[in-house]
Amino acid sequence: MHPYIPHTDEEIQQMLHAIGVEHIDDLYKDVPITVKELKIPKGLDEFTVLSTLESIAQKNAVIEKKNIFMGAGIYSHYIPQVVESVSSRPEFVTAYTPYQAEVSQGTLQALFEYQTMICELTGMEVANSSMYDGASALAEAILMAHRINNKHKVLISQAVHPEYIQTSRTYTCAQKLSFQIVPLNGSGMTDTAVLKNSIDDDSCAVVIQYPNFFGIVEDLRAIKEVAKDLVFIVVAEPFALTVLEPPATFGADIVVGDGQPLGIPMSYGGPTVGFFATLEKHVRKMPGRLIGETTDVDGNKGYVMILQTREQHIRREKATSNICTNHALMAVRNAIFMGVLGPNGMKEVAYKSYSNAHYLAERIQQKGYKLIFDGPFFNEFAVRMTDDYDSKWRKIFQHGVLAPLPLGWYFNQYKDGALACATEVNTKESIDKFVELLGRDGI
Amino acid sequence: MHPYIPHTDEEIQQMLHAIGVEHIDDLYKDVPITVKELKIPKGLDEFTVLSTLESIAQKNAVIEKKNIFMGAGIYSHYIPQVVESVSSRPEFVTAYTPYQAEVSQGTLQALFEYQTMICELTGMEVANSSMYDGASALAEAILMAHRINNKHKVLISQAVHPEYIQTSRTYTCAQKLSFQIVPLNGSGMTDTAVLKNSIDDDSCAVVIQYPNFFGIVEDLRAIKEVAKDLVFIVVAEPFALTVLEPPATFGADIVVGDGQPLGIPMSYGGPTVGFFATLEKHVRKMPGRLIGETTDVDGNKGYVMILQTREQHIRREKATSNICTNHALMAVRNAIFMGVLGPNGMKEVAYKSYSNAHYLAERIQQKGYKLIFDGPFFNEFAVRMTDDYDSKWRKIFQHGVLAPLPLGWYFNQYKDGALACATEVNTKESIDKFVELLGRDGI
Amino acid sequence: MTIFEKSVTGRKAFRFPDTAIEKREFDIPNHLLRKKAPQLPELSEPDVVRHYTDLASKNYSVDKGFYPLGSCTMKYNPKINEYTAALRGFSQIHPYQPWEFTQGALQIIFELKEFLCEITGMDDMTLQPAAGAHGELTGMLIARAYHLSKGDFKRHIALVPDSAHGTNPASAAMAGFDVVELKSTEDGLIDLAELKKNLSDEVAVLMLTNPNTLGLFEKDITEIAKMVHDAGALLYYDGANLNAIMGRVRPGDMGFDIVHLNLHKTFSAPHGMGGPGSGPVGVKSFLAEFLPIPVIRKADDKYYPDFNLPKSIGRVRSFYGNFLVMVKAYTYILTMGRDGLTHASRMAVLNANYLRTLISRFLNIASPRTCMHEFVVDGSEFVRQTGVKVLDVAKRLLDYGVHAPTVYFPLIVHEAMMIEPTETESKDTLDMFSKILKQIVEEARTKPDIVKNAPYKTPVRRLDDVTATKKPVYRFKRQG
Amino acid sequence: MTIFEKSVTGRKAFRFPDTAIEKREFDIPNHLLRKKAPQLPELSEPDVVRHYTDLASKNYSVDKGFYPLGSCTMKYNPKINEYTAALRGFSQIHPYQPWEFTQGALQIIFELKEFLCEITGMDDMTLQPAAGAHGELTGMLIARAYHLSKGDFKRHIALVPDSAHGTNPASAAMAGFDVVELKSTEDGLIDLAELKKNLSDEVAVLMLTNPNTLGLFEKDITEIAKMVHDAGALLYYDGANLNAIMGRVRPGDMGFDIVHLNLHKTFSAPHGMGGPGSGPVGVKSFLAEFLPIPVIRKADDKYYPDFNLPKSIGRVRSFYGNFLVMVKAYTYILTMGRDGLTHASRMAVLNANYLRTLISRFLNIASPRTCMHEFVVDGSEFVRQTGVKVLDVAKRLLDYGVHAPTVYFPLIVHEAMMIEPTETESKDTLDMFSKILKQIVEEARTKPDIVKNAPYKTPVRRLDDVTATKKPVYRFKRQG
Ligand SMILES: Cc1ncc(COP(=O)(O)O)c(C=O)c1O
Ligand SMILES: Cc1ncc(COP(=O)(O)O)c(C=O)c1O
Repeated sequence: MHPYIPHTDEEIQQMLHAIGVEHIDDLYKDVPITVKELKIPKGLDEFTVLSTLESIAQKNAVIEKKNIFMGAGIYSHYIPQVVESVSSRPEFVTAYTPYQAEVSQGTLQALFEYQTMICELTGMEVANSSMYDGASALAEAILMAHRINNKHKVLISQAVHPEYIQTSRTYTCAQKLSFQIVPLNGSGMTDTAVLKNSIDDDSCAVVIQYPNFFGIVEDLRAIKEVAKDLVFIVVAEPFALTVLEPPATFGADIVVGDGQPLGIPMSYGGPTVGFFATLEKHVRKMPGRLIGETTDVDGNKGYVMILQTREQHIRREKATSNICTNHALMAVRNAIFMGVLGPNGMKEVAYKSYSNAHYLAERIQQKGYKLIFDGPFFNEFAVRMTDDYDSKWRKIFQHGVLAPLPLGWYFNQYKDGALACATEVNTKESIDKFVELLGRDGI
Repeated sequence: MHPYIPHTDEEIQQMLHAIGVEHIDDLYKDVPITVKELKIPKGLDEFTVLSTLESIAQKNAVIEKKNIFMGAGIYSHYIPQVVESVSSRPEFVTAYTPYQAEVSQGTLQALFEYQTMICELTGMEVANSSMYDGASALAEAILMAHRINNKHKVLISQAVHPEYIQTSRTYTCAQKLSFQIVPLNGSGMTDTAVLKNSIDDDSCAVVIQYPNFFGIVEDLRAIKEVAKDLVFIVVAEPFALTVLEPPATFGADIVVGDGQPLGIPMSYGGPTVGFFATLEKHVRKMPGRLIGETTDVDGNKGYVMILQTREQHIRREKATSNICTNHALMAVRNAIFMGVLGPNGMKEVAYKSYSNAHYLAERIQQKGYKLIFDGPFFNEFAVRMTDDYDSKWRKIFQHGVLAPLPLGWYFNQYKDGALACATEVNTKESIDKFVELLGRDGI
Repeated sequence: MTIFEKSVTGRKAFRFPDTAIEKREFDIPNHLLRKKAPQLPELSEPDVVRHYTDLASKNYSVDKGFYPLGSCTMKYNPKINEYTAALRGFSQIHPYQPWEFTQGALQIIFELKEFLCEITGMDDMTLQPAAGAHGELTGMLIARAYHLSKGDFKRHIALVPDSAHGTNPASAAMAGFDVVELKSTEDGLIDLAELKKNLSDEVAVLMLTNPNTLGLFEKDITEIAKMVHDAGALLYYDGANLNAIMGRVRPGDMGFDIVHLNLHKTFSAPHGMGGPGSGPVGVKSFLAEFLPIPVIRKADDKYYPDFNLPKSIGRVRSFYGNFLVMVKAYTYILTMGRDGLTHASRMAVLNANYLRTLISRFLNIASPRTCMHEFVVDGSEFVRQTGVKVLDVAKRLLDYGVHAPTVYFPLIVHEAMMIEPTETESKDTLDMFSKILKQIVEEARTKPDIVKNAPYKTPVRRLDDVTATKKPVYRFKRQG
Repeated sequence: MTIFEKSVTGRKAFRFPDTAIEKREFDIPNHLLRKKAPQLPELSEPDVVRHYTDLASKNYSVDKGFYPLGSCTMKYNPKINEYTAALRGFSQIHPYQPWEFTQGALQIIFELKEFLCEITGMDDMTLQPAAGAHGELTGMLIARAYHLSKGDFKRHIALVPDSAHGTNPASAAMAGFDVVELKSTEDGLIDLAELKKNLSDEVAVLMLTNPNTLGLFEKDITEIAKMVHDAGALLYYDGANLNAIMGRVRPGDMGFDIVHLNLHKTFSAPHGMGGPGSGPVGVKSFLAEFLPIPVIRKADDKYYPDFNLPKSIGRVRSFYGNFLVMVKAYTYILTMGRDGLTHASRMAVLNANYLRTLISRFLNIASPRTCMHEFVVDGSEFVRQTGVKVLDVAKRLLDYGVHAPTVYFPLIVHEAMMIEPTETESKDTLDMFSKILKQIVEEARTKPDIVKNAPYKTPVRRLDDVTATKKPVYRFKRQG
C-alpha cells in the first residue's frame, strides 16, 4: 500500500463487486500489455527519497547572494519570507484554473490584482493573467503583432535576450515570419538609422528590450519615431519600470517581460512567469487568460474569466494562442511581492541596484577594463575582459563568486566580453572582493 | 516605520486628534521615564537578521539522524513532512486558547481527538489537552496525588528521569511533600521489596517510569501489588505504549509523559509537550484544560472547554494548577503524527526501535562492554563503559556520532556508565560504524 | 475588498540592508525617467498576510476536498515534493552557473528524462516545455521539422479527432498545420473509415490521446498506427491521460512517435491555480535530432547541456524549463517506483469505473464501454426532462462542498460532465460524491429552481460572466 | 466528523526505510505485552491533510483578522520568526549534545537573556519556564527561597490585588503562600491604605502587573515599592503587560525584584491555539543565586550551562525551556531593535487610547483615566438597559468576522470587556471594529434577540457548555 493511495484490499473487492467484474485486469480488457515491469526503481519511503534528493541538491553549488554578479534574465534579489509563506498556502498551490468561479474567488481576485499591477508598471491598459516566461511571452507578442497587421517582417534589436530571440524564431517558424536583427550603435542602443532603413511595407513589428540585454536604457521615443507604423513590442524588466518612463508613454503596443525578479527564486531558470500587457484596442488579438470584474446574482462584486472566446478551449485552431495551463501561482507570487514592497520598496531596489551596478562598473574600470558601450545603463553593463575570460570565470566561481556572464556564449563579436549585474543584494565589501579576485594573478 | 507596525505619520496625527491630545507622550503622563535608550542594537532588516541567525545556527553541530544513539528523554525519530506542513498552518499557529468556542472548533476538535488518542495509548479514561512537558506533568501529577489523599510521602523510583525528579522536587517543595527514592534491583527494576518496606500511613504516591530511565520495562503489576493503596503514577513513553500493556491495566491512577517522540523535532529540548491522563473518578482533581463534546443550539455537534472550575481563571488560588497557556500546538502535532502513523506505523516504529536497540546492545557487548542490568529493555539500555567515557564521548562526537549519554552526569554509582538508545532511524551500517568508533584506539 | 483599497500611503512591509554604497541619482536622459510612480499598494506585513489569507479562504483546492475535474488529473500533491523543490541547492541556483557546478540539477533533468522515456517507451525527451500545450507545440514543430528535413513539403495537414482537447488543434495551427477534424464513431472512438478517407500524402500528423477524452481506450490503436505510418505521417500522443495505463502499455509500444506529458497531472506536481506545469516531449530515436536545445547528456559520469543540434527546432522557452516542477515529479517517481506507478494507474481506473457504476444508476453515461481513468456523463436526457442545465448541476455541487467535474467537454457529448476521480481518492469519497450528485438529480426533478439558482453557500453566488465579457473591466481603477 | 470516523482499517499514510536489521519479537514477560492495540485512526496522507485542512478552516486566528483579546497581546507573528526557528541548526539538536557543539543555542539563550534584562532592568534571568504562569511559579519559589535563606520563616503571605489574573493567586498558592487579596481603589489601582494595612512581617511578596489589568499605570509605583521593601517583602512583576512601556520605564527601575515575561505576548512568538509560550523570569542580583539550574554563562567567549548553584530552587522543567520560542523572540528583538520596541509600545498605547475614545462614545469605559495598551469596558449599564449580556455581544462580534475581546475579566469590573488592540493593528481596523461594536449595541437596543441568539455565521452556533460540563464527554467513543 502506498501512502497516497487509500484503497484497502477489502475496499478493492467491494468496488470490483459493485462494478461487476472480478479482477482489475477485467477493466483493462481493451488494453494490450506491453510492459512486464518498468525499469525504474521500486518505490521508496519518504526519508530515503529525502536524503537522496538532499544529496543531489548538494551537487549544485549555491553562491551566497551578495557574491552574484550575473543577471542576463535571471536576477538575484531579496525575497521577504512573508512572500514565501503566503504564496505557499495550499489553497493557492493545490487549486487549478478557476473554472468554477464561485469557489475560486481567491485565485481570480489575486490575478485581477496582478493584472492591475502589471498595467501600473507598464502603463498599458490590459494585462493577461500570465504566460510561461518572458521568452515565450515575446514569441506570443510577435504572433499577436502578426495577427494585428498581417505583415511578415519582424525587426528585432540585437540587444534582445538571445534566448528570447531563439524562442521567438522557434514559435514563429511556421508562420512565414522573417526576422531581421537590428544592430547597435556605439552607446549600445539599437541603431535607429539602420532600423529606419530596414522598414518596408511588409514590416510587422519592432522589438526592443528596455533596458536591453546589455543593460543599456534604450531610447524608446527615438525608436517610436522611426517605426511609427509598426507594432511596437517592448521587453521590459519590472524593477526598471518603477524608475523608467513606462513603454506606454512611448506608444508601445505590447509590453512583455519575465516576472522572475519579483519574488521568484532563481530556480535554475524555472518556473518564472511571463507578463503580457497591451492596449484595449488589441485585446481580442491577445493570447492568454484574462480576469475581469463582475457581480453575482445578489449584486456582490466578484471576478471571472473573460473574453474566453479568444482561447483554445472555445476557438480551437483559431484561438489567439494554444496556452492553457499558465503560470498563475507565479503571477500571484509577483503580486504578493509587489504588495510587500509597494512603490517605495520597488523604487528602493531600483536605486540600490543602479547604485551598486555603477559602483561595480567604476571599480572594474579602475582595474583597466573598458565598458563596451557608453550608453546609460541600469543594473547591468557589458565590459571587455580578456580572451580567456570563460576559464577565468570558472576559476572565480571556485572562490564562491558568480562572476559576470561570458558574452562569448552568444556573441562572437564580444568573445572577450562579460555582462555584469548588480542588485540590492550586493555590497561594497562583496564588490570589492570580486574586483580583487578579477585582478588576482593565476585566476 | 517598521514593517509590522502600520501607522503612518498622518494616521498618528489623526488618532491623537481624535483622542484629544497632542503628543503620544501625553498618553504616558503617569509613567516615569527611566530609560533614555535601551542598550540593544538598532532594528535590522530581515535579510541581515536571517543571515545572523543562520550563522548562529551554524555553530550548533547537527548530527545525522542515523548516527544518534542518545535518548534520555529526547528522541530522534522520523517525522513525515506532512506533519510539518499541516501543523504549521497559520490557522493553528496564530490562534490562542479557544475562548470563543464557535470560532475555535478547529482547535477544540483537534484537541478532543488528541485527548482520545492519549486515552487509547495509556488506557486511561480522561486525558487533558496538554501540559508543558513530561517533567512538569509529573510534578503536577504528584501535586494531584496529594490532593487525592492528602498524604505526604512520595515514593519515586530511582529509574525515573533525573530531571523529572528535580522538577517534581521544585514544584512540590512548598507543599511539605517528602520524596523517597526507591532503588533498583539487579535487573534494573524498581526494587519492590524496598518499596513495600517504605510504605507507611502517610505515603501518598508511587512513581514509576515505564520503560524506566535505564530502558528497563518495569513490572507494573508487581509494583501495584505492593503499593495498592497509593496513588499510582506512571511516567510512560508513547511508542512503548503501543506494544506494552497500558498502565491502566495495572491500576495506574495517573499516567504522564512527554510527547516529543510523536512528531516533534528534538529542538534542543523544547518545546515538547506533556501528556496527562487519569481516571474519571479523579477528574475534578486534575490540572489543565479539558475539551469535551457538546451540541450547539441547532443540535450540531461541537466542542468546548469543560470543567473549567478547576482552573486558575475561575478558582484562582484554589485551582488544581496555575497552568494557563499550555502546549496545545504541540499536542495537535502529536495527534497529526499519530494520524499519519496510525496503530500500525506506531507499532512498526516500536518494533524497529526494539530490534535496533537489541542489535546495538549485542554489538557493544561483543566489544567486551557489559550491560549494567539484565532486565528486559525496550529501546534504551545502560552499559558500563570506562571511567574516561565522558571524554571518549566528546571525541566520538567529533566523528559525527552522538554516542550514548554519560551516566556519570546524574549517577555517581554509574560514573563509567552510558545510556544507549536506538530508534527506527538507526541502521545496521550506522550501528556498526559507531561500535567500531567505540573500539578504536585513541578515542 | 481589493488590495488597492487597503493601501495607505506611506505604509510599508519591507526594509532592506545597507549596501554601504552611496545612493546615486539616475544619470539617464530625463524623458526616459518615470514621472508618475506606479500605483502599487502600500501595506504593512500583517496587511499582506491578512489579505491573502482572506483570498486563500475563498478558494477550493485539492487539499480541501474532492476535485474530479475530468482531463485534469487532480491527484493529491505530496507534501514532500514541496519540501524537496524548496531545497536551496535547487531553488537558489542560476541557470548560467558553470555546468560543472550544477551537476545535481542536470542529473535530475537527465534521470527524470530517462524515467519518463521508460514509462512512455520513447527514446529521447526534452523537459523544456512549460505545460501540456507548450509540449504539443514543441512536438508538432518537431513533426514539421521532420517532414521538411526529408524534403517533404506538402504535408500541411494535422488530423485531430473532434473529441480532442482544444489545445490540440490550437497547437497544430501554431505549428503551421491546417487542422482537419476527424469525426468520431458513435462510441467516441476513432472511425477507421473516416481516418482512411482523410489520410493522404498531405497529412503530417495524427494527434491522439489514448485513452481518449471520453476515457475510452482506442482499442484499434495498432491498426491506426499502421495506417498513419503507411501514409507517411506521424502519430502524436497527448499524454494528458497517461494516468490510466502506466506500467501496462506505453505510447511508444502502441506506435506513437511523439509524446507529451503533463508533470502537473500524472506526476503529482500541483496545479497552482492554473500553473506552472511542465510538459516534457518524448520522441522516437529518428526524431531526436529535432529536439529543442539544449539536450542534457551524460558522459564520463558528468552531465552537460548539448547545444550542438544543427537540426533542432530551437528553443521553446528560456533556460531549462520549469526545473522545480521537475524536482517534484522526480521526487514523486522515486517515491512511487515502478510498483507504485502501476498501482496508481490501476486504482485510478478502478475508481473511475466504480464511480461510473454508481452514477450510471441515475444518469446516462456517454459510452457503454468500460472506462479507463475517467468517464463522461451524457446529460442530454436529464436536461430535457428537468430543464436544469449541466452548468446548474455543477454550481449546485459547490454547495455540497465538492468541486464540479469538467462540463461541456468533450464537445462530442451533449451536455457532458467529465469525471476523473484519480487514484488518491477513497471509496468513501466516491460514495459521498455519488450520493450528492444523486440528491441534486432528485432536486432537479422535484425542486428545479433550487438547482437553477445555485450556488448559495459559496463566497459569492452565481456570477455574471456575460456582462463581464461584454463590458470588460480589466483592472482595478480608483473611483472618482 | 472526527478523525476516528474517517479511519479505515488497513489504510496507511507512512512508510519507513529498511534498517537492514532483522525484526525481533519482544523478549518481555507476556503480562507486560499489549494485547489490544490502541484505536488510533488509519488514514492515507491525503485523508490526514484534508482532515486538518478542514479543522484549520474552522479556526479564527491572528492571520485572519483582528483579535483584541485583552491581556493576551495578540500581535502579528512575523513569518521570518517561523523560518529562523525551523533552521536545522536549531530544531535538529539534542539538549544533551556536548555543549561545545551547541554554542549557537547557548548564545541565543545568553544573548536573549541579556536583551530581556536590559529591557526589564533586571540583573539576571532564567529562560527555563514554559509560559507566564510557569514563570510566576518560578518567581514565587525564588521569593520563598530568598526569605527562607535569610532564616525568615514566617512570611507565608502573598498579596495579590483583586484585579490580578487568575494565574497570580494560583501560582502563589503552588509556591506555598497564603494568598491575601488586596482590594483595589474605585479607580482600579492599588489602594495604598489597604496595602499598608495588609503589609506585615508575614508578607513575603506583593504581586503586581503594571500597567494593571485595567490597562492603568500604577502611578504610585515608587511609593508602593518603598512600602513593600520597607516591610521586608519583595515586589513581583507580572510581565503580561510589558507591551505598554518598553523603552520608557523598566520594572527594575520601578523597584520590582522579580519579573516574568511572556515571549508569546510582548515578543511576538505565536500563541499556537494555547501554547507553547515561554515565560522568562528576571531577578535583581541579590536573587540570582536562587535561579533554576542550569544558568547559561559566558567565559572566554564560550557559553556554558552552569549547574553549580547550591541555593537554586532547582529545575522547573526538563532541559533548557522552550528553546525554539526563544529563537523567535530573539529574531523579533533583532528585527525591532531598541527603536522598534519603543515604537511598538507607543503605538500599542496609541491604538488602545484611540479605540477607547471611539468606543467611549457609545459604551462606558471602566476608568476615566488615560489607558495604556488596553482598556476595559464596563458593560453593566448596557446590560441593565438592554438585557443583553456581554457574552452575547462577544458572540455577535464573531458574526462580523472579528474576534471578541476578553470578557468578564478583570473580575473587579462588572460585565467587563477587556480590549487590547496591540500595535500591529491599523487605524482602519480599529475604525472598523468600533463601527461593528456600535452596530451591535444598536442591535441590542432595537432587536436584542438577534444579539442574544448570536452567532449565526460561525462553523457552529452557540454551544452548550453547561451540559458539556455536567455530562462530560472526554473523548471520542465508537457507537455501539
Ligand atoms: C487532453 C488534454 N490535452 C492537453 C491539455 C493541455 O495541457 P496544459 O494545460 O498543461 O497546457 C490538457 C489540459 O487541460 C488536456 O486535458
Ligand atoms: C495578566 C496575566 N498574567 C499572567 C498570565 C499567564 O501567562 P501564561 O498564559 O503564559 O501562563 C496571563 C495570560 O493570559 C495574563 O494575562
